[in-house]
Amino acid sequence: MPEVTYLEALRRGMWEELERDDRVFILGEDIGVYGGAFKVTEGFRDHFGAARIIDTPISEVAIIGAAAGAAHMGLRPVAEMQFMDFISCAYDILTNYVATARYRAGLSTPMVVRGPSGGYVRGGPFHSQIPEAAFFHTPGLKLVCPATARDAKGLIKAAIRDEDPVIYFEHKFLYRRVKEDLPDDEEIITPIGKAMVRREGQDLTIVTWSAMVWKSLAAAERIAQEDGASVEVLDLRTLLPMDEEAILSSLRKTNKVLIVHEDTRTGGIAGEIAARINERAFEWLDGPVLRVTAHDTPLPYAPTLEDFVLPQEEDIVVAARRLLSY
Amino acid sequence: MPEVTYLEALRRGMWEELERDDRVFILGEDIGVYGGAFKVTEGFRDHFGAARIIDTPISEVAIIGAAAGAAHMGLRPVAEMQFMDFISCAYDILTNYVATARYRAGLSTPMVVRGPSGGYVRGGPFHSQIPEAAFFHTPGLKLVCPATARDAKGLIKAAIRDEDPVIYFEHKFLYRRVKEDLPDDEEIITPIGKAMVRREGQDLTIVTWSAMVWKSLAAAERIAQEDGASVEVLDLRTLLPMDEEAILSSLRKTNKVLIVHEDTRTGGIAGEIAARINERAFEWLDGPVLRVTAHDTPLPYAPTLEDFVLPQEEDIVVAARRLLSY
Amino acid sequence: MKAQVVQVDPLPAGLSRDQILEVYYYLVLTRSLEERLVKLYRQGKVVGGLYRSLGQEGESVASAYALQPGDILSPLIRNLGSILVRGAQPIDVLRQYMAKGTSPTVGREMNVHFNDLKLGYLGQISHLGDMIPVMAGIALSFKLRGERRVGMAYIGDGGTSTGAFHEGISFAAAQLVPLVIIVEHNGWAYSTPTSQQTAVTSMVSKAKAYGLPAVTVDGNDVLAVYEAAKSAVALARDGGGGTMVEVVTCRGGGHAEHDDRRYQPQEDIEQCAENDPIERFTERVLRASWTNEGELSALRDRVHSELDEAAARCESEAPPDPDSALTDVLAMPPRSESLWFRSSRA
Amino acid sequence: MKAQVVQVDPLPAGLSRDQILEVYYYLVLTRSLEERLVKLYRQGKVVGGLYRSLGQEGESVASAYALQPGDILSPLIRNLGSILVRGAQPIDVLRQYMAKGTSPTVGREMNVHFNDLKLGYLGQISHLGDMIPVMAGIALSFKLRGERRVGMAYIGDGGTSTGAFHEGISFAAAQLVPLVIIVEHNGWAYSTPTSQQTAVTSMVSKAKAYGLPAVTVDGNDVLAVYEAAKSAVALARDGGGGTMVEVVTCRGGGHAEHDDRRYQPQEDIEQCAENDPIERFTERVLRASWTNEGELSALRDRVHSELDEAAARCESEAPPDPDSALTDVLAMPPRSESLWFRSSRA
Ligand SMILES: Cc1ncc(C[n+]2csc(CCOP(=O)(O)OP(=O)(O)O)c2C)c(N)n1
Ligand SMILES: Cc1ncc(C[n+]2csc(CCOP(=O)(O)OP(=O)(O)O)c2C)c(N)n1
Ligand SMILES: [Mg+2]
Ligand SMILES: [Mg+2]
Repeated sequence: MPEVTYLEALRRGMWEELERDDRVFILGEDIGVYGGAFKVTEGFRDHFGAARIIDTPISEVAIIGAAAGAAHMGLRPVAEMQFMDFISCAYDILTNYVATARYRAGLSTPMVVRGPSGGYVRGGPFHSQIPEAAFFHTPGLKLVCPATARDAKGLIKAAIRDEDPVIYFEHKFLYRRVKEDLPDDEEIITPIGKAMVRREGQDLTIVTWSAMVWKSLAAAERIAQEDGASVEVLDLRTLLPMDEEAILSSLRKTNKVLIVHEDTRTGGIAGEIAARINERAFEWLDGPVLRVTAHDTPLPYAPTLEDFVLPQEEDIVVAARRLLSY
Repeated sequence: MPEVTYLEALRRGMWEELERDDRVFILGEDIGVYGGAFKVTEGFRDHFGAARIIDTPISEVAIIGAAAGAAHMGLRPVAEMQFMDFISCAYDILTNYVATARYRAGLSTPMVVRGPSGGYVRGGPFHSQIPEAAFFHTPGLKLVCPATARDAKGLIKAAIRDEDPVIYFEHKFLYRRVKEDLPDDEEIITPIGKAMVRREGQDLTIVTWSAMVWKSLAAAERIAQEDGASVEVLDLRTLLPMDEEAILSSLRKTNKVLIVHEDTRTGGIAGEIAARINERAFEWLDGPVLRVTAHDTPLPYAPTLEDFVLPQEEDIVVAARRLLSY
Repeated sequence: MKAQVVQVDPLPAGLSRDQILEVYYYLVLTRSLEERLVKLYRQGKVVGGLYRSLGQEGESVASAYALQPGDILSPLIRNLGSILVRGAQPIDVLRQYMAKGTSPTVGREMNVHFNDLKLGYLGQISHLGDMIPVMAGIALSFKLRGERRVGMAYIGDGGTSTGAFHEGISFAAAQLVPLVIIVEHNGWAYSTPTSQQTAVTSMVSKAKAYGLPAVTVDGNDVLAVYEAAKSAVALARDGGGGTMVEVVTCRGGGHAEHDDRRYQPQEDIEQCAENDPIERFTERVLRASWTNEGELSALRDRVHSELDEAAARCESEAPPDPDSALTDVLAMPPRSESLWFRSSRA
Repeated sequence: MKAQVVQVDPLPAGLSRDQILEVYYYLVLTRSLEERLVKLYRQGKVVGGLYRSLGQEGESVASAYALQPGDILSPLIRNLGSILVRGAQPIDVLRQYMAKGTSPTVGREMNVHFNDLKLGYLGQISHLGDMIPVMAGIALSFKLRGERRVGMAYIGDGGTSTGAFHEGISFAAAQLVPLVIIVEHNGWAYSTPTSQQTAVTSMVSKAKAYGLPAVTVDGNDVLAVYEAAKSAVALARDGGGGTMVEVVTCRGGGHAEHDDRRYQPQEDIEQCAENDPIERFTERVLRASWTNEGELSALRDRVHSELDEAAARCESEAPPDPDSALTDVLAMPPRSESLWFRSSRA
């Protein structure tokens, strides 16, 4: 079985859906002849034609608005943001039009908005964002964030087939760094709304997603080696709707939860998870729900600064140890 | 001393700052001749002239971007959104440009974005929003949300004098419903970043802000009457930066916290407060941190639906009683 | 009685006599329905505000009348006439305004914010400009599927200042999709005159930025609007791409019923009153003898009895069930849970 | 040696000989600085990507050269020449690219994303279009204070598709603020040709939508760009409002150094190579005998020694202190706390 990168898995997932369902099409900036800034759609235009792989103007509002209109008419658009940082330009139409269309007016809007997000790549403040929190607060959207090559493929396929608008956050740091054996003959679909335990443990649960899954696994391994404690790592995979049951059942086993996310701290998604645990399982807690997150700053460019602002494996180890000491 | 409404207090606060400091000017849609959709700037244009009370095109990005540029040059713009629901159109420039200007480039951007927000007025999904959470997650912004006429005046004056960009959420339900005696001769400034105890209590702390302060006070009164329990009501007044000390010291007294906000639940600001309490004062908790919030839907138009989706006094009573029972 | 020779003009714009009567019917229906709403509003039976298309019924009805089954338009607040032409029922409009549980949005949205894609209209959201990109996408789907269908989107002079308008129309033009843009130039955006909205005096100059063909017509001349819209629609249907049609009109009332129009010059108000599209149309069809007063009054009677019935029925209907608020946030799950502090009371 | 009569053309566009030499200096400085950066990039000393203005140095330098002290411009990625003219120091550009602690943004931002409002330039953010409303606000402040200052903003052919561009330029035109917009029409937006970006072939047609005067010039003719910019700036300074100046140019390289330009037709690439603004300018000034090869090579030597020194100095400088990342998120408090799991280690 061939080793497939996260990026290649995403690519194949879209390719398969384009082959399977002729309602599916992709639109975005430089995705056609050029194959996209990260070559995610390399070769798509030659194979599927310019009518299904559409190069657009630099107009994020038009890209997402047009995707919504086409989705109302029964098509299955996949809108690419060249960098997810630019989705902010379409914040209004995504949160006010797309997210509310079914509720307000009974409209069906099956569409995917996807693109590269995340830091650790020296991209500076505007090519490193993982703009998950603002949309996490928007009823009517689904949010997915694969950490593995298998889920990169499985979640894009599930997102394209979903009846609801889905924002798919791919992590550009993982594009070529994460590999996995993926059988060509197997149809891989990752169900939206289901978390997955990446490492079993008894003493502490780390709730995390996207690139932080890998840092958490490394931290868990170190703690096993150095402290002999066993840490469970739960990969949420979907942020909205959130797999609350998976979080609670892991908590009932370990009685301690550490949430790790890459995005900034104040108003980040960890807060919601902490609140839900409080409401649903307060009596199961042997210690406070703790968070490891980025510092509350724009993401600076210089390596020394970016490394300082973003969460690192060592931070997770420090926080886990404090929680284990309860 | 004359009774002054929340709206009139806000109006006077801006008027005084325009008189005091000729760097201050206001721009927005229909604020000039018409005096604004809610008449907040009634009479301003006649007194201060069209150069300082500027009617703009329907261009929220331009309004906020232009305010930022003028602020860089030393002016003190106050940008009005006709309804705060429309601030979403300027989400990109506010979060990526305005909020990061000082951090990225050492630019000073003293500006205020203000406008009517909030529900309970049968405004439907796009004239009722209180879009606080998305900006709460943005480092570089300050967020204020007055509940009283005194703070409506004191916070707008403080916001205009602040060196940082401030978003000022006024609550349209309170505009004419809340009144207070405000001496004309007293200069009223409400410090940004300071919460205020609106009602002393021993058994439970309600952390809240804006219109929910009044529902919380009514609920606290009912609980005092019917249950003989004493509930403390803490009005945050500023959401960013948050007065964590005020929350923690009240908690250390009552050992129980209920957070009440009008905005939708998932990803709402209550989550952050719950997380901080966990981190800083877990051992002080005699019960879970609970939340009363709106349901996770767009805000519907019909009175029966709006009343169902939004938090009501009775909800606060029910939640407080559950927490008191711990 | 003195005998006289009746001089009948040739029928205009390829319209039949029946069609002319049908246009008249929709003009009267639009205005009468709004007059009902004003009554209900004054009686406090309308939830929230009331927005009228007084003086703009002509361009709304005439532009929509140029469409065919399968086409889709997106109205704005002043395009009640457009959706009535597409088949929206007056009683549903009343239900929307009165927030009834029987309304097309089950009480979730207001006034003309509702849709029927089969009949061919898509309700807008309040955020001005956003419907242009959405309609560009609907027109794109027509193009991608090779369907001979057309989209039509309305935008006000003020709405053309939004970034969403720009991105949507620019995208539509670059993709050559069949989308006709009707710019309603009524001289005002709420209290803001066009002169403060933009440095251009004519909206068609905006079309130049997108390489779109554009025409300006007297928006209160029903037949002129119909002809302009009809050829724009034909061009789009034949794969020629979109057109901007600027209808120069005037707002017969305030921005909404609560607006006292203090900012509007008196002559502006008077000129508009003297330039009523329905009166002009009536006068024209009678002068040309395409119909007669008897037929017209019969149509007016029909409208009023239809509205009497609709209003009576609507008023007796119930508001939506509170907890219906929890359905259809998503397709899956179809229903959200009620928050615990509620359930514990239910 | 054969004697010959030297024929000296009259000096162009009110420029003095010294100014012509100064323009040449900035042209050479811009190109040479970027060539240094390419070397450093290949040596892995540049953090992140490298974007060049190759082929567009002429329009950048010439447009900025039309400004005066007190004026403010906002550059894009291809306007290195513009900020050098405004007084930005080459070493600061190197520091930005190498993310040094000594850089104007203390390592927080990249390349030309930095400002000096005293010298008169405001660094952009990546989100295209956003600087137009911001510059409209800066120009508005000039107007409100009655200062005779001018703003200048650059936008690419692709950037004109953004809603922010539309709202900003429309607002600036409606308010008649002194803002000159330079549209750099280089035919490409990354891999997207103008033909897919918009249905218009010339950017000046976009100005019509805003009632702005507009002119198109050969962007690789330094003196033509200077003259066009100069009169636009003069008009703005005299209260006549903004102008759009379309500079028709070409991108001498890929979108960035990593871009293999596979999508670009070969003749397109060759034509651009043959249309080098610096070569054309050099040829012109020599032919007119405004200067001579000796003076020019002296200037080139000066540039290279300045850059040798700057590069040597910059390379030896340190990166920013990690915890300097926590200052200046807000004016008050001036420093944010380090998160507990860090402090506990410090
Ligand atoms: C993005 C946005 N900003 C502000 C508003 C508030 N608003 C509603 S209608 C209106 C005026 C619209 O004027 P115009 O587009 O000319 O339409 P008209 O009312 O004249 O038919 C404004 C400012 C809005 N709905 N959307
Ligand atoms: C809002 C936004 N969307 C997408 C991008 C990604 N992007 C960066 S440069 C670029 C192409 C710009 O083309 P143009 O404006 O013509 O400038 P040029 O590169 O030709 O100088 C794109 C799409 C961006 N920076 N901002
Ligand atoms: Mg108008
Ligand atoms: Mg270009």
